[in-house]
Amino acid sequence: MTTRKFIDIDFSRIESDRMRLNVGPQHPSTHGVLRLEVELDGEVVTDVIPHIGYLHRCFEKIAENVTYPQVIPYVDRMDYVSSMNNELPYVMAVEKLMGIKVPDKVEYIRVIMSELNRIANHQIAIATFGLDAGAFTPFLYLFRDREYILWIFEKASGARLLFNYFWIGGLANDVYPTFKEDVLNIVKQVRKTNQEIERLLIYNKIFIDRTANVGILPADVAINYACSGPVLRGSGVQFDLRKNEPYSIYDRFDFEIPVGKGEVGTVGDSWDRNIVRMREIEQSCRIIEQAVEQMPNEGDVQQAIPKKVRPPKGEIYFRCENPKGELGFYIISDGKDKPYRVKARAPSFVNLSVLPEISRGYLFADLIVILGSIDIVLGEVDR
Amino acid sequence: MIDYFKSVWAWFHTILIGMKITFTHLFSKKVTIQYPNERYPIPHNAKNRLQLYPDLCNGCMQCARVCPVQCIDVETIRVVPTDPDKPVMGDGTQRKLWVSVYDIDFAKCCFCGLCTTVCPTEAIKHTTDFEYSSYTREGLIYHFSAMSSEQVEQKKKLFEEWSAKEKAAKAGKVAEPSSVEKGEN
Amino acid sequence: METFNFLDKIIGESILSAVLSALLPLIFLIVYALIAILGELKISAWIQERLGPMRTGPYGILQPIAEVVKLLQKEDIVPTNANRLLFNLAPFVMFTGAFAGFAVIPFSPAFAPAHINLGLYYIFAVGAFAVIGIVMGGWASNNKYSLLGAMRSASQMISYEIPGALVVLTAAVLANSLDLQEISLAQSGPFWNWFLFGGPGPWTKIWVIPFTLLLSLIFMITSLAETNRTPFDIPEGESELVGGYHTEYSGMKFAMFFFAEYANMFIVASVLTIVFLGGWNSPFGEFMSGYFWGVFWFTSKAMFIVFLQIWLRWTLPRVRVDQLMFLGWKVLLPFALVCFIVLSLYRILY
Amino acid sequence: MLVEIVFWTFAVLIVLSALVAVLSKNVIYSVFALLFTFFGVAGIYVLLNADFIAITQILIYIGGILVLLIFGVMLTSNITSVDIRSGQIGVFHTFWAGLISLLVIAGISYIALSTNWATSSSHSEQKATIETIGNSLLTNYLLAFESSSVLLLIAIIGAALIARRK
Repeated sequence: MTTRKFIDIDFSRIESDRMRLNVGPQHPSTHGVLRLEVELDGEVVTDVIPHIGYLHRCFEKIAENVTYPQVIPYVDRMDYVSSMNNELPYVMAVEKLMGIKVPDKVEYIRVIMSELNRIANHQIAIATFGLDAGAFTPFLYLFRDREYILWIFEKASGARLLFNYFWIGGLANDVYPTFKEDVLNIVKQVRKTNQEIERLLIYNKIFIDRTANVGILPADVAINYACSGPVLRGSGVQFDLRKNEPYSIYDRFDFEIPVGKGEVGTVGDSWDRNIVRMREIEQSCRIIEQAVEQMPNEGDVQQAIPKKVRPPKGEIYFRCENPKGELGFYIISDGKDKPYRVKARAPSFVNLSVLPEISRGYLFADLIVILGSIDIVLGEVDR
Repeated sequence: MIDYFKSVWAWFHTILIGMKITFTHLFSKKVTIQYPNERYPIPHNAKNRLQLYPDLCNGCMQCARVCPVQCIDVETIRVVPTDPDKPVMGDGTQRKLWVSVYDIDFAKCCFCGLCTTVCPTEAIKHTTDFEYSSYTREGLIYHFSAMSSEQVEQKKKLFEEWSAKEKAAKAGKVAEPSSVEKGEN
Repeated sequence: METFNFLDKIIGESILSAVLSALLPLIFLIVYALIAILGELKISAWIQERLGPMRTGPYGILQPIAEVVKLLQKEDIVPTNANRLLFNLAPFVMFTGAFAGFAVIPFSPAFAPAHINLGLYYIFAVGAFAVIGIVMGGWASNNKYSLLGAMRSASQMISYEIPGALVVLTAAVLANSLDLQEISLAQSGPFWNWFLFGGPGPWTKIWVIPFTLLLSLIFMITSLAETNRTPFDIPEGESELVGGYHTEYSGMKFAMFFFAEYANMFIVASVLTIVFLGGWNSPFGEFMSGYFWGVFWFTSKAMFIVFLQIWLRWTLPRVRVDQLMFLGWKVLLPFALVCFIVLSLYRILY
Repeated sequence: MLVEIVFWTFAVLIVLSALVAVLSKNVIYSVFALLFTFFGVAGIYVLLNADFIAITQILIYIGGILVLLIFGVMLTSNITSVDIRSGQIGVFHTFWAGLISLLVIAGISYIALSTNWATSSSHSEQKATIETIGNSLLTNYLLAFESSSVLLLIAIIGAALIARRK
């Protein structure tokens, strides 16, 4: 596997000092407290070493010391921009372990919420990606829309970011009466903004020049590094757990899996990873529209919530398609009310590991763009 | 050569498109507001600062137990039959426990709302108040107990007297009077 | 229209008039910078559907003053391992260069602080001080981000001086002078006499208009690059280099860099105004023209260019170093050369 | 009177900054001292009514050569700690250095004194030096002008060739 050399010069021939640059933990575009130790030859990146752990909160150890329902608030705090999606695999894993069948209405609300949160997450990803490339205005347009989505979450769950809304066997509370109209309005607004962002940012020639052919991740490398989510699909691999391994009620909806096609550059470049997110927003809108249409109005969202969450002895690995990739929870139960072990397979962490591989040989400015295109959240990387 | 001119044209063209979009936004309605003067409505079920209604709290400690971050600190004193107050709770039932300490540390609170759902008497509730920042960490510890320190002392004394009496009665009933009295445990 | 310095007329040619001539642009610069900062804040806010500063004064119009006051009282920090002398000197060099450019700008037929016959050339020359100031500050900060920013900045500004110089050369050919007052005078009359529209001449000049338009566009782009504005703000590219060459600066020294940037913005805007938009000439010929109206037309044209710069900044992403060089050397330079040759021919033919 | 003050200011500036440039142990200071030397020289040119040369001095020397020097110095690591003085200075070295310096000074002084300078009696404004320069460059001094441009072209091609060679 070869990485593209930025200039056709054999750098080893020229005697020069390499510069070691510390990017982060406090830096405008490390998306949190990531520290990158970058080795630069002039402005060409020769090596990147990500240092993580500045936000480590011992999620897995804490999870062993609290009861099953109490883990949910901690799960929220892993990928704090898509908390609903984090809760889903955890509660579904425990439900599966306990053999609980949740009512249809709960499933629909869960899907709608997850997809809304997927939109919100992708909006942040695209916005900060644009910001990394230097475009400030699209960032605020997308954040404005994300705010509208958060209002729905706040009205439904009472919290804007860390919801604790999906409970084992149900939901914390039912949605409010005008929920459906609100969601449909949001979908309309999201579509409108998406078109605008496409014209303002995505197909802007400067932006294309900055991101296309930068950080090319070939499909085989992506699979070898166990990348998932838009990072994998950007490389042209059509793999989406919602389709390939349908969980919840995703088999009831009609949607497509957008993949990177190398429209303006090579398959698997930063632009492709980004456009996959753009297209996924559109697909999420479709899912939401179908879900809102099919969602039953009647039904008690709390009827299946068990009195005591005490799964039988056993273990389970359950994975869901998160906005950032495959989030899986491996839970071992020893029959007590506290899990014996909870292991989270965090997509950001796995995706971050591919960064050094795809950023060697590019300019320093490209490194920032590549990092933005991977879309990591340090809360999930460090847990 | 054609590619070169095409890309130069694309540069120019897409920049103009972007400028058009930003120009239309220049005159569009602004979405931000003047925060302390104007506010967005907060839904009534918003999970913000917790509020305890002490006359409803029966001291069952479920909230303290369910809290994932242990930010609630509850201490109770048993209500003795000899208590002159004959305390009654908010819903009219007889109070069994005095809640002498009910502290919530909002520096720790994670606003998950679990305490409000387990509370059998709905004594603890989330409010819509989110502006309670403090200069000190101590300022974020809220003391919700309605009892004054003298009251607590008095109730404790009552309970000690009562329990000593009970113990003595028990001891006298079961066997010979024990030589050493246990002070406290 | 006759050009002169009204201060010389009033108090005679003396040291006093020279000092006053130097002082007037300084006052103008400060007032302009405050307005431009407010403009930047407000326009960026409106573009992004925000309100912008609203607290200081009605609709926040006093915000720039508050910002300057804030910067004035901030602690003046010099990093421990920085080269103290050069670190402190850099903002002054930068500001000197920016302010020196104001010396020749003709605000009105009746006022140019120093009326020299090489004005255009001079403005280009003092632009070099900005490079030195940035490199000095970037190196002295003893910060790798600053060093990278300074290096980028120096290469960028030197590269873009070449297409810029070609444009200026073409303008000199068109106006037959490097004197800014004479260039303005050459475009007197209604707006179709501006060099943006081919300069004065019969209607047959119509075929050069695309070239002059292209030329002004090229100058607009190079001016953005020379003032380190988006999309060419890679020396201070926030997402990569934190703050570039001024990462370590704070307080008043940062403010001087800031003022220098805004001053440079105005200088390139005024060069564009003088060379292509007729300088202090009224767009309506004799209507609303005169010594006093000159100031109005000149500043409003230049401020429009500044607005364009701000507008572009909040629209576009940032280009990369190599793309910047590509744009400068392989796009702007050939186009500028073609325009130069065509317009020289035009000049010879007519 | 004013002209004298300005002249002496610039003269002192040139000499002092040149001394710093020569005597400073820190290369960076030497380079930045050159900034003031060049600037002062430009000022002197202005006083001599050679405004075109003055501005060219700023553009070429400050904007071009100085930036190049700074680049070279900055991109070399640990430049500030390099001792740029040569090692042993013996009598022999001093003698030859002094002799050559004296000869150079004598030569320059002789040329300066013996040249018939074209002096202008007044400091009146000389209109459009650039026209005169342009005309003489393309008439009287055409050969020198063209040959120097050919030289520069060769230099550019050579630089490109070296930079591109694998």
